[in-house]
Amino acid sequence: MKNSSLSNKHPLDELIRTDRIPHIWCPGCGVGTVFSSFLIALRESGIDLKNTVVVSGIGCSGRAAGYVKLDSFHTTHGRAIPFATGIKLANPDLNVIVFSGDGDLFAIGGNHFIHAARRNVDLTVICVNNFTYGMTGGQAAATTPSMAKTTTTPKGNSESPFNLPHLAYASGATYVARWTMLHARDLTEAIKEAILKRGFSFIEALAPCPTGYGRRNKEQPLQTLKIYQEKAIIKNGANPAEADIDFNKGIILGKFIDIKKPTWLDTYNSIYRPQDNSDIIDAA
Amino acid sequence: MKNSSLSNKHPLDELIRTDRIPHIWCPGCGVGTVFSSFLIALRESGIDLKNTVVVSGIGCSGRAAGYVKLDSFHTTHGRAIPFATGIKLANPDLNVIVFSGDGDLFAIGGNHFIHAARRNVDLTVICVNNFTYGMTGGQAAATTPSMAKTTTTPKGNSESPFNLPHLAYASGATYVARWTMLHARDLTEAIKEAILKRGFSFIEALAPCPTGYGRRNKEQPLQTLKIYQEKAIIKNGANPAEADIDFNKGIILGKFIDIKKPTWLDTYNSIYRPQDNSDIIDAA
Amino acid sequence: MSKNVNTGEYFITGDVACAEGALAAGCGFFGGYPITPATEVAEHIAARLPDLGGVYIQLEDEIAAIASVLGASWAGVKSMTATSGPGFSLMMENIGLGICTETPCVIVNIQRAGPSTGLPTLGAQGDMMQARWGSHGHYEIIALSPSSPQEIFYQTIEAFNLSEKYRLPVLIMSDEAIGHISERVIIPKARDIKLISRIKPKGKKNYFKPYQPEGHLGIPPMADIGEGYNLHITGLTHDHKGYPDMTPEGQEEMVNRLIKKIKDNRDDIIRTEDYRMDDAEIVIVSYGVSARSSLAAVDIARAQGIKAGLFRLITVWPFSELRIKELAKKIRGFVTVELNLGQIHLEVERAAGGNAPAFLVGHHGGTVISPETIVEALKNNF
Amino acid sequence: MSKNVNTGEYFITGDVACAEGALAAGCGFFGGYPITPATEVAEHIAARLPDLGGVYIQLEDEIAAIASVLGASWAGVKSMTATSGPGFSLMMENIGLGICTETPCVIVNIQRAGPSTGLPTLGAQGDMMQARWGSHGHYEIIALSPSSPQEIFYQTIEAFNLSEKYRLPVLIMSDEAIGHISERVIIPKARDIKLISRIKPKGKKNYFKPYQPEGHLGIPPMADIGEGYNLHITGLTHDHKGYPDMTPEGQEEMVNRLIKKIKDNRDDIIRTEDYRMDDAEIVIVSYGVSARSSLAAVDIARAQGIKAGLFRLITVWPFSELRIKELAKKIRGFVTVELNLGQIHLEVERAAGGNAPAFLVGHHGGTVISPETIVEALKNNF
Amino acid sequence: MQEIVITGFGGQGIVLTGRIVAKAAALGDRKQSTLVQSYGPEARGGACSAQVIISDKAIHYPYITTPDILVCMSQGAYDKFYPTLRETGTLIIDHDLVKPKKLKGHEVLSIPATRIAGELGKKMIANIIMIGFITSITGAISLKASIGTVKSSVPKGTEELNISAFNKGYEYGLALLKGRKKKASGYREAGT
Amino acid sequence: MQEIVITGFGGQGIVLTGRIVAKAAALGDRKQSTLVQSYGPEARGGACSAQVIISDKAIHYPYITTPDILVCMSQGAYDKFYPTLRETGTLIIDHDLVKPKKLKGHEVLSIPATRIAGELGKKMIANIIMIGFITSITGAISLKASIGTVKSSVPKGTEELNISAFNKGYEYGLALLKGRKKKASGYREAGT
Amino acid sequence: MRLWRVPFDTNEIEVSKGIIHIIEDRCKGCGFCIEFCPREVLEFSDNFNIKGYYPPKVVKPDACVNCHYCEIICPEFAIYSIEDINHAVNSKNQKQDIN
Amino acid sequence: MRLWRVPFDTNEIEVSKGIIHIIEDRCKGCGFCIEFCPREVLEFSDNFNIKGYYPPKVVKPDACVNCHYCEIICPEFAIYSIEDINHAVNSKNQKQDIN
Ligand SMILES: Cc1ncc(C[n+]2csc(CCOP(=O)(O)OP(=O)(O)O)c2C)c(N)n1
Ligand SMILES: Cc1ncc(C[n+]2csc(CCOP(=O)(O)OP(=O)(O)O)c2C)c(N)n1
Ligand code: SF4
Ligand code: SF4
Ligand code: SF4
Ligand code: SF4
Ligand code: SF4
Ligand code: SF4
Ligand SMILES: [Mg+2]
Ligand SMILES: [Mg+2]
Repeated sequence: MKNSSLSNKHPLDELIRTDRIPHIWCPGCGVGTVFSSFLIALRESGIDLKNTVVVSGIGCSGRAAGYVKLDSFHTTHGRAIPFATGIKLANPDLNVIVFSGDGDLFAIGGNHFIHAARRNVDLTVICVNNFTYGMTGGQAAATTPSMAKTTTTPKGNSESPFNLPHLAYASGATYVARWTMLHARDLTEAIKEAILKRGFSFIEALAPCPTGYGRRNKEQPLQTLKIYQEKAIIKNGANPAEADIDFNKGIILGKFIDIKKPTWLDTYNSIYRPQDNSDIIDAA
Repeated sequence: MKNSSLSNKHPLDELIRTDRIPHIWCPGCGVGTVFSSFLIALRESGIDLKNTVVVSGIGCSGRAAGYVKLDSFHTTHGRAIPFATGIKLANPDLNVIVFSGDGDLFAIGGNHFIHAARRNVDLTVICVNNFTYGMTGGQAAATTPSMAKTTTTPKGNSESPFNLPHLAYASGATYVARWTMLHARDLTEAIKEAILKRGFSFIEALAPCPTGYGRRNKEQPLQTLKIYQEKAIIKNGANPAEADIDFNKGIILGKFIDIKKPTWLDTYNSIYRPQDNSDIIDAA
Repeated sequence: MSKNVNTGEYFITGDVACAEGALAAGCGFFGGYPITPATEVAEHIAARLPDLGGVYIQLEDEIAAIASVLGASWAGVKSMTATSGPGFSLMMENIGLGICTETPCVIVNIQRAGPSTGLPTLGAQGDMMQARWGSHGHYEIIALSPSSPQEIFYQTIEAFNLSEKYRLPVLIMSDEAIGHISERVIIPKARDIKLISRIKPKGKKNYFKPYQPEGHLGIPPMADIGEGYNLHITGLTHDHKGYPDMTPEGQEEMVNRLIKKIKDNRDDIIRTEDYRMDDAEIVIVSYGVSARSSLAAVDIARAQGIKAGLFRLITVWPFSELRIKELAKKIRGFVTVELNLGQIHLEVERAAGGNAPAFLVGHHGGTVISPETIVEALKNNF
Repeated sequence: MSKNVNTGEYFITGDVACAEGALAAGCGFFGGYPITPATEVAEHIAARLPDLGGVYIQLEDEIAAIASVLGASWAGVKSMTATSGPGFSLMMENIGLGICTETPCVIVNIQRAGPSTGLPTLGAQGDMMQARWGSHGHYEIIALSPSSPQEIFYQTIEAFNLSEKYRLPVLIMSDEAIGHISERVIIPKARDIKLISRIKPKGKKNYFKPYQPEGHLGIPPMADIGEGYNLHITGLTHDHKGYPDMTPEGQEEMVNRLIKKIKDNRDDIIRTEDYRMDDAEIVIVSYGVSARSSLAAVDIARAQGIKAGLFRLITVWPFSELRIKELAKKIRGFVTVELNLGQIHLEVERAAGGNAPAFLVGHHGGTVISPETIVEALKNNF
Repeated sequence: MQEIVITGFGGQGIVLTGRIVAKAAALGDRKQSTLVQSYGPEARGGACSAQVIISDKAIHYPYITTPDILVCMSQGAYDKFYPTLRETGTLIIDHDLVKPKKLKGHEVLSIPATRIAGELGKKMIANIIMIGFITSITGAISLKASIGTVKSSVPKGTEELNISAFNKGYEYGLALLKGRKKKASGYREAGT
Repeated sequence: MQEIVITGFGGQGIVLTGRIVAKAAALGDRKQSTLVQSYGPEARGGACSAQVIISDKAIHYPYITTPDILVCMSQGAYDKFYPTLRETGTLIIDHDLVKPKKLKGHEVLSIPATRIAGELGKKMIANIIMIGFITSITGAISLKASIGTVKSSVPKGTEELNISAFNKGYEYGLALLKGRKKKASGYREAGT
Repeated sequence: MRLWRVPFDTNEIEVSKGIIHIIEDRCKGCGFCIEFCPREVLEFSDNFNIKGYYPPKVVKPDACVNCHYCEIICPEFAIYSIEDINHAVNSKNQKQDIN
Repeated sequence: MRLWRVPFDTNEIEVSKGIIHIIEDRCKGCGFCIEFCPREVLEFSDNFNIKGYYPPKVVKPDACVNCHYCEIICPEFAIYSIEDINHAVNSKNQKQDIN
């Protein structure tokens, strides 16, 4: 059988802590796919990986930091962004990427997100939105669709979810995109763009959590992916205010925002040490 | 002199803890004016004041809770909104109003704001935006204009401020308006509307802080008011995304958002105890 | 109301029993945020509370959770939250607000092994000193520690009662082992459960001082929002009116009151249990899951001729200082058994005051101390 | 680098001296959030740091502030924050992360009177036990307490040195009085300031274990981000590789290491000062601003024929247990003087172990204890 | 006192199995019982176990180091837990999922629970079959308590299916016991 | 040791006054000195005071209960602090802002500092005038140290104005002293 | 002190006449009422109050149109107007008054 | 199991030929690769791996166009394709292959 073979070494292995594989993600979980897209994007971006650091909060998605073979930090719940901000401002040569979950980044961590976006700290934030708190067993999150069943909303979620791209935009993010893990190629491209973007960039990656979310809402992982496929409406440049996720009408995907703005450090340097940094400011 | 007289009793005295007057606000501070507008709005709204409660966080603006002669709470820095949420959900008959500062509501308290807006908890949030942390002596806030001087940005603020109405809108607020304290009548009207509004309503009231902010930026209080007068552009219904505050080009004021949406409790009741609450849901 | 009380016999976990206790106590508001191993308390309440007319809301974080609980309490509703170490740490500032404003509520900490994220699914008793000292400033607190699902059911009721009676946040310092063990729990009839509610003010509304101590316990009656008292409540140092009083004298008056109401009423607050203590020469001091192992150890030790007894702390804070002082004078020594490296042990040692030696059987957490380990320690030290 | 050190003579507040100490220590990152009475530390740093190539950033809250400080430290930069009670409470969870991940940094608490918002502009020493126990789980900490602007300058340098040497967040537990008093401060020449930096790893990058203890102190060398070590750092219980190890054994190994590195090196860490202790029969134990009053009290008492001495804690945590134990055997008694209602006093009492009585001169906060009050207490108790 | 450890991997319903056994003892047989569960280091999947103690007296320490009865529903679990089984203990396995190794003289009581469940059309029901088997084989809980607890513990509408699964397991156990007795007496005969 | 309390309301530069006095003593006269300040309960405005201790020996307890020198720049401050002044103490007031009441035998040393400042065209400078006055009247700090510290403590470009204000206060003090001496000697003369 | 003079509240004037009441000792002298009265009714007084501030005084009593603007904008609850029922004016009179 | 069959990645196909490599013991049997391979190259294998999951097996080796989609979507780093340099195909061949 010359066109297939068993193997021991995957092309991404150089970027993975293989001594920690298998990872904890459940069969059918989408986090692994987003993570895989992220690793490919990292590789393809051509950035200096020695100077690249991945920061996660707490959650299933937040475990990503433990599997990527780069400098990587698994911090406290919700605090990946300020931790990453400290890293970036202390050593601007580093590429700083936050990889975490929707609960981590937008429930407990929401304030840090909007402030980092406002400041335009040069971070790339990748949010795996699985619509729930996977790690703790599937409670309602700030992203859980209305009426969805979770362990804390046994008859359905009475709240409405955030529109994350809209929030990111209103807060000042300079790059905002949304894809599903099924759109792995677009997602990879978007992550690559975001990594190379100078400024605060945000990518929302929709992904199934069969264990915490799918099970209670009668969705097998492959069914979820089917919904992603059938309901996806790709609308690059869409107004984030209109980029809702509606599993019946449609899930708007695409790159919504990509603007130029000096980063926090650019402005800080230009005001507080104009002599030293003229070149950096130009680059903004 | 029949057309003027000295007096001891002000028409708002019934709403004020006169035993705590004079209040701590500096001469020329705008908080007192916003507070006065708020009291007039309270009175004019016709709501049952016995069932009305005012919740503040910490800050000069947050001292308002200590002067209004209603049930009133001066909580911890940033936590007025969740405290108020607890009150409202525990006793839905109460009118719950949050009166606090920009630092309190949008720096440390930003996450609570966006989540309460998302949930559409039936609260009225009045934010005195004086562009700084007045209480602690005038540090840069999340609302401080770029390049403004503060004690922590001695050469100018290197960050950009939030556009609060945009943030409120992106988070799900059902009523959003911005006025200055100089536009005291519009402000009063807006607060009245917001109080009567069923749903999460937000009012940003611009006000001078001569001690913390004006002094360092060479603005006497009356000069600040003059800027408010000259640069005001009233644009009801403006897109919040475009409602920037630009002290050179213009300060967009007006009512930006006024939409109908069931409140948190409406939806909770309709899902979790549909029998009991049909009337409440109708009212939404 | 009796719908609140799920009278009957169950085989349930400590977390679920805690939730049932809360409901039986009349809890009408739960502000939650999920965290292992406390999540099941919230989940059970979320399912049950709406039918009872109450509200479960999951907040954006633990800070919002505790803040909402304080607000709900002032709205006249018995309120609670449940968390574990990381969330407990985040609540510290607002626990202080609850103390300072004398707000009744219940905070459950199902302890897991720390520090930091530690071992989320494995238990410990490492937050005991944090329970006492975790918020800034000097204050007193009440903390209970249950040793079984049946007990957490009752203690949750007791915690509500104490919080309403003494007007402060009361802590249930449980642990993963008790939170997750399943055992038979008997829920009695509603009429057999004694509930206490805050004392309501009498007299003229206009002259009401929300912090004027009253009665033999010295607790101010509590008016709720909407009752017409025009309350002003602040976390600043305040006088009896509730108004800020920014003087050392005001500070002294207020802090004294907060401390005295607990210290002076220790006898009413503290609950402990003696096991084979009558002729005990070696006294094990323990609480929570460790007290179960200790109890087993006492039996084993006795069987081997060692005169051991167990002094079990049901109320951990305030600490049973006087009893330890008394015991110290007549016994050979103490052994504190706890799932940390010596926290309550410090208090035992201090209270023993050199009159009897105090040893520790501690552990880093992530497991439960076995009776054999304890017996071993008894033998080695005495 | 010498631009960092503002060599010269100044008349400045403790807050400003603290900031100058930090700069002299090579602090390159300050993550701040304003709070009375610590704000001036941030304000001074904000003005000075950019010129020195560092970054001052004001975060959205104290949680973000401490998180950013931890991140910056891993980026290889000496980092700090400064706050007071309410902010300190909020930092607790992430102080635990710093402990667990062994991240060097300095946290300054200019204490004000609590609990809760309390008296924002008035001082106290009410957060001393919180400093020790405020984060969940069991751990050890280092906390210093300066008694003057000159001393806070040096202690801030010392705090950075200790944090780099022992790899943990080091606390400066000062108070409003010291933060706001102005006195002469002499800033020495840069070459006269001894700085310590984290030990860097040697050997192959691929096999580096970030938590493998090394050297006689048992501290793992620290690689910074970007040095090619592919670090993985987590607040979960972890092994020497830094990988999660979710077992009681992993827990024991890790927690033991965190605790032993402090306990075993107490002699190197603890700094104290004796004043007229040689023949002292009554020993005052104090720290911070209270130690100033105590020193004055010793002089007054001596003048009245009372053989008093002052044992001043410069390092408050770890506590000078052994010294107190020793002293207890030969003196008439202890008096702890502190601006709270007995926190370090508990430790004194415990360590005295009944060999000498221990009394407290405490206060609710909002002022400073006067020497006369202390002398009075000496007379009344002895 | 009986100390029972039930093991397998996440998703097999191990904890529910333990819960039903312990609950049957406590509420049905009116004994004392405790249930504690533990998961492996991973959030989910991986090894998983339930520890049940049944006793006539109060149970203080609810953890089991050397079980009287060990039920293994996966090879990993067997490998990990078998060494802890008492010398006098009872070993129960799922016939198809576990290949007993390094036996220290224990008789292997095996039932193809998962295969039978597959035949009943619902793989997920293997644990109920196992409960039936445990009930008949060990006698740790009474038939009445066990069957009653199964009934009240499964989702409404699935009672019938579950009871028939239970019965399959129970009868398989009875048959095995019979065979064993025969065998045992046979051996004895041979021996004498 | 000299214990000086300077009082007034927020905005008068009370703390700066204290700072200059204390700093002059510490860095100019090379003595020991401490400065602590306190504000009233309000965030700003209201009563405000600076406590300065100057000594040849180390100062441990930097708080003053009974000052040797009390400077009052507002009536409220006078009312609050005058009762604390030592019997042997020196009372200094702004002539127009304070009307001394209930005097317990202290001589009132007054200067219309605010008025003079107004004449100099800058009301804010009254405190510098007061420093000059304190310097000459009390001798707590040397002229050289005081004037040097004023110079280094005021904004660049305003040195001249401030020094002339200082001088006004200083000379006013000298004149007063002279008058007092005369008066004193006059009395003595009369007495003998 | 006076910075500009565009009657800020012109389009909101109620056509009636007011009597101004001033609680002098509450005033902190910010000048808001003086500056923004659409009718220039107020000026700073010459005497300071117990707090040391200069409160407003009424200099053109007849010009007051009872618009309450001074009342709303005052941060100190120190000034308010009450309709002078004896001097009802209609809009015509009002206009003449101003000119 | 198969739910639908719209080649999801059709418009992204690289026109080359791939050899599929499977690290069987890493697979958790989610079926993503099988379901979304645009060429139906894969099927579930009949044997489970050490973890008890059924990994994919290659059933149409010649159809693989080396698009790497299976590689990106696999959450377990368990499958990847490598260009078969000996079997370069052009787009025409490719299309015929499919039909
Ligand atoms: C302070 C704190 N609160 C709560 C938790 C418990 N916790 C761990 S992960 C998590 C939710 C994670 O959700 P998300 O970020 O969406 O990640 P997912 O697991 O869904 O990938 C929570 C609440 C915690 N670890 N720390
Ligand atoms: C947890 C905590 N951090 C910091 C502070 C200090 N603090 C008090 S008020 C304040 C800022 C208030 O700013 P804002 O809300 O804008 O009110 P303003 O004073 O400007 O009206 C701060 C930082 C505090 N009280 N608590
Ligand atoms: S619980 Fe959900 S998010 Fe977590 S690993 Fe499993 S499927 Fe993925
Ligand atoms: S400091 Fe600013 S906000 Fe505070 S009272 Fe003064 S002027 Fe108003
Ligand atoms: S009411 Fe006040 S603002 Fe209006 S005209 Fe009269 S004085 Fe002027
Ligand atoms: S607005 Fe009020 S405080 Fe200001 S000057 Fe007028 S009366 Fe005085
Ligand atoms: S590379 Fe993978 S997905 Fe693409 S055709 Fe080949 S087997 Fe299918
Ligand atoms: S995508 Fe990966 S884990 Fe899923 S079935 Fe294919 S090879 Fe296995
Ligand atoms: Mg999630
Ligand atoms: Mg503000």
